[in-house]
Amino acid sequence: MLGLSDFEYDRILELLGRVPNFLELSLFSVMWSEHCGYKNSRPLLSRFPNEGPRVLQGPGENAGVVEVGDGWALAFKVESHNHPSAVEPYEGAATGVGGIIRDILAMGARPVALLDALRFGPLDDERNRYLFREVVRGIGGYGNAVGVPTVGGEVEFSEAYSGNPLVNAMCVGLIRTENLMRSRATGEGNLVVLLGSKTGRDGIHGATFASGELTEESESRRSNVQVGDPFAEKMLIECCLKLLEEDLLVSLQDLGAAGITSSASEMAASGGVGIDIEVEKIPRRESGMEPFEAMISESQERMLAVVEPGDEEKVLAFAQRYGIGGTVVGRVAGHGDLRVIENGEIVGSVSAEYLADAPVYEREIVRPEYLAEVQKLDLETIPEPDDYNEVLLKMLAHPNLRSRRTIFGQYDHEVGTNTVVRPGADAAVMRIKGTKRGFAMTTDGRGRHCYLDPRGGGAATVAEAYRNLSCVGAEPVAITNCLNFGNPEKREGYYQLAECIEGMSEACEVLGTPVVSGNVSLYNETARGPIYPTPVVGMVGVLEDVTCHATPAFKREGDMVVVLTGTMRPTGESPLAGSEYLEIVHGRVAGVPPKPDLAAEKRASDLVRSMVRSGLIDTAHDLSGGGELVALAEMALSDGIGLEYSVPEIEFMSGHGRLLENLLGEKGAGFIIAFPEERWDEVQDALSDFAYDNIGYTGGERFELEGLIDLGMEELREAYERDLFGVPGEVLGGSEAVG
Amino acid sequence: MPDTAKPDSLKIRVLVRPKEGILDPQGEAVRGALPALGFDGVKTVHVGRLIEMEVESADEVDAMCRRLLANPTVEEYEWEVVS
Amino acid sequence: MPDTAKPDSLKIRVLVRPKEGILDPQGEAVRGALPALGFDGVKTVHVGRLIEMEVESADEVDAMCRRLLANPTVEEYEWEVVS
Amino acid sequence: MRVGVTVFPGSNCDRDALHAVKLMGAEPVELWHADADLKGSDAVIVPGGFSYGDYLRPGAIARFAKVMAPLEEFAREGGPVLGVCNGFQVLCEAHLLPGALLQNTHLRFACDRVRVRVETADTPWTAACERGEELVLPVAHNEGNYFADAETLARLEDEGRVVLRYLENPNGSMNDIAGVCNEARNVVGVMPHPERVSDSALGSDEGLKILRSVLAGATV
Ligand SMILES: Nc1ncnc2c1ncn2[C@@H]1O[C@H](COP(=O)(O)OP(=O)(O)O)[C@@H](O)[C@H]1O
Ligand SMILES: [Mg+2]
Repeated sequence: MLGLSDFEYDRILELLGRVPNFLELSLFSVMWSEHCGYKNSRPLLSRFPNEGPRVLQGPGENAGVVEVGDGWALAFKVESHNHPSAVEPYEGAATGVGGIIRDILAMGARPVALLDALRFGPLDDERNRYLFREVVRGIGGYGNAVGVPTVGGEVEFSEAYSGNPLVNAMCVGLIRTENLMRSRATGEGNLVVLLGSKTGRDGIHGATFASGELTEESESRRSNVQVGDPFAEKMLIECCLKLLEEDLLVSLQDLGAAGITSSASEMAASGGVGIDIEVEKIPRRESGMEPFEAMISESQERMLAVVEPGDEEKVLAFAQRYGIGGTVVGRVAGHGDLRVIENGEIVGSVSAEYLADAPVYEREIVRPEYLAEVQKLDLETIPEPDDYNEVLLKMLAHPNLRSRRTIFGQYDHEVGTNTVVRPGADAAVMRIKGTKRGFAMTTDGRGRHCYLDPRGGGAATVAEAYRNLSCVGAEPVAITNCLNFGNPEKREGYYQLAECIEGMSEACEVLGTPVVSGNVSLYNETARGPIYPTPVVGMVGVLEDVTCHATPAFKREGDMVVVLTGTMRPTGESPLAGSEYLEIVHGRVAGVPPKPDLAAEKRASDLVRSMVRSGLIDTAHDLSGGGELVALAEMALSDGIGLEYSVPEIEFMSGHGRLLENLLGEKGAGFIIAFPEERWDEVQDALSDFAYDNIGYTGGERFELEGLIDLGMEELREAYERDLFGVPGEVLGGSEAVG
Repeated sequence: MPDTAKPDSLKIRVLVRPKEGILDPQGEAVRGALPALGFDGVKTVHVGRLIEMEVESADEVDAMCRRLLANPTVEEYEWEVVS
Repeated sequence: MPDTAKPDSLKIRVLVRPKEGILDPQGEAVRGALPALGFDGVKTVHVGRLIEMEVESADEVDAMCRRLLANPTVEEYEWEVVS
Repeated sequence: MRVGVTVFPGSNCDRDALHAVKLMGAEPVELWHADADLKGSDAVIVPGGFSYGDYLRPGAIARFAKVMAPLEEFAREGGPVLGVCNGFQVLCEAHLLPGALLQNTHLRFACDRVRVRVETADTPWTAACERGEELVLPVAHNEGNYFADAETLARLEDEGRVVLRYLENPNGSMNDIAGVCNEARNVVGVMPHPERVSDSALGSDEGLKILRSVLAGATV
């Protein structure tokens, strides 16, 4: 009933010692959903390390917070909006952006950057194209209007996401450390003020919806659809920041999944107090709404604030100035309950603690059978390609590797005038006005890798984010994450979740990047089966001097190009296993990708970062999808400067280093750097005993790898810059609109 | 009706509007702004889309509305032959 | 008409469309997309705006259209009382 | 010199413009939409963003805001006014500039850097540029496709009132127009964002050429 199991219902009876009424049951239903209650993931999440010298706020609040220096801190978090986006992609994505912005705002921070991590089924399917196009439009439509730049993200296409796209949005906010806000409600008699838009019936039971598998029936549950209003959000942001500046708020909380119910009960539970909500005072958009509907509606663009009696006039006056709603809807009470009062009569009352304390399911971790099957890979069946020109062009044109310009070109990535490194690099870099400092951020996910080897993939995801930040010269500080998985009640789903978390945790420990916030999205399954297990990592880092940064683009003709070859550890695993090459050229997803050597990852990243920070190099890129060959092409394509590259002898030799494996394998811990030749001595000193191949020079109109590849830059560009959305299409609305 | 009088095309008008209960931010914002602009006495505003087409036959108009012109998840539509 | 029968609000429908000769990329895109969906025989498509309001009196509707709801440089409008 | 920056509900480049005004060496003044007061500004920037959510049409609602009355007065009296992006749209809607900005022909939001040519130095906002000079400026808009009827367009060209022209047209605008001025030449609207390239810390300060032009005018 209402998504609660018999066991859960019995537990409620036991806790209350009586039969709950429908309203009370609704409160439990939303709060004990996976989305709000983390029933399946909580025991696993406790594995994540979450302490570090710069951590000001770890998990448990609306967002994690880390210290940057000079009195500044960053609040950041990533969240999923997968299910809503599968049903209504434009609004699903838009409201996902709106929701994560409010999480950051609730910390008292000004939202200053957005990133989007997206996954769809292959683009040869019309529905997938539609979802992709509309999700990107939705993110742009909301982010652009609300005035927060979208500075980065990622996108991947695989059959595993057909019908179940992943739409994860991350927001980063800036705040003075002394102004940090928490959501804890305190002070009996304080007033609870609802700010923002009116409440409608939208998103009733959205949290329970997000906690089940996608079925035809759920796709027709249209009443779940919420529509975003970025204009209202913009005014809500400015109003809340003003109220904080005027010191008028005791605490602040966003209204997300489960609406007022979750905001109020969480505020109450963490403050150890109760809250009375006078439900008839909640401003409605629709008539005839029942108290339970008003309590659990997920109408967007609303925040809940606690203010001291006497301040409410001022607060409401500011709300009016900013053109948003503001209504006193309740007060903080001493009784510890979330109490719903309608016209003076108590219509529901439940201990806030009970609501916050969803039952926890621990399951057995059993290795699923599919792994042995997919991990089989006979390299003998993968011959050396006849024509590397063709292979490279094919790979660059593939949607998984192609330029993302047609995506981020639809996002305003500069509003706010803080964006130092724009999308297209390994990580975005922003400055903090009035200081020398900056910060960098990236999102990364490796679904295929996690599918083939959940633990290794989890670790590799964190390592990749770490490399990306190091490339731009940032010191990685902490991560947020969104765990996108299938059904945890099934053996496979639970194993993948547990193992990915283990791998991520190991990497976070070695790399020194604790987990400070996150979100879980389970039940990502369709009739075709589960998605790839896809933990998405959002990592932030700090630059002490923002002018010392690097990007992948070749910057001058005649620069020397050096490949840091990462681990040459003879692990026996082929770097072709699970690679883009294997999938794009051979249509295979198989093998065990090399387990990340975390110590080596750290050493290589730290080395590159120190060279960037000292100003020795301004060009750096890590090896990831498509390996060395694709990385080199990306560097040349960034600013249109060609390359003459002689494939080192060693790469022709056999042993571990088949040519193919070296050029297209995905080994991890690898980087490519470029610098003016006169710095070679200095660079050599810095590299000291680090393994590298010194391989070529930038310049000219061609991309040449001696004896292997000879392509004009135009040809490369034509493949790489192809529009991901095909022919620009109509944008009216219908679900079959083609792109 | 003799063949010669048969119009070789029909003019169709489609009206698409936000479904009942679905938030209409445009309409809300316009209504909210009106008094300050000096327009009083407007109680509700809804903003939708108008699509006008010339078609050879009206047979497929409804399917077009459903599949392309309106987004049935959040919008409703009506259409008529205007000439 | 006795006072009691006076409706306390009028429903107004405003149609706004691109002026003749003004580029209508949305309309063009829709027309271009139709054949791929199997809809043939659509000759022209134009996309405009539909505004529906409840007002106390219709006196100011034309002024609102002229000054706010349509941009006379590129759009034309028509309006009617629907009930 | 005091340079006012209007703030409408939904403006989102207002803070950037205020910051750029500081960098150009003038005193920034915030002009709240609901106050019919330019607070002694010597020049006014109408910044970019999504005033009133761009609902209905970009700029359609903002033009009725209270601050617009004194702004129109100021413009009629020859005061320098610069509309950037949404500000350009607002000025067109307010009939302070001719024409209209339609949706980009490719129907997508366009955020990019584009090359533009300064077509006239004879406005308070291009006085510090050379005619024919090329600048690389950011654009970020969904409705930047400039339209004017044939007659208006011919007049704009004849009278040298096309202020900036795209060398690579990002939105389908007529005659590659990126910016125009009014007949008296004191009101200028441009789609590209000079305030976003006003700080060398972000890699370019080419936009300052445009913003600083107005300082030169003030000393005359
Ligand atoms: N969905 C997206 N939204 C915004 N920017 C994106 C998106 N996808 C990719 N990008 C940008 O394109 C660049 C390349 O992305 P990606 O190939 O994922 O980088 P990496 O391999 O270094 O993680 C990055 O700067 C990234 O931020
Ligand atoms: Mg990278």
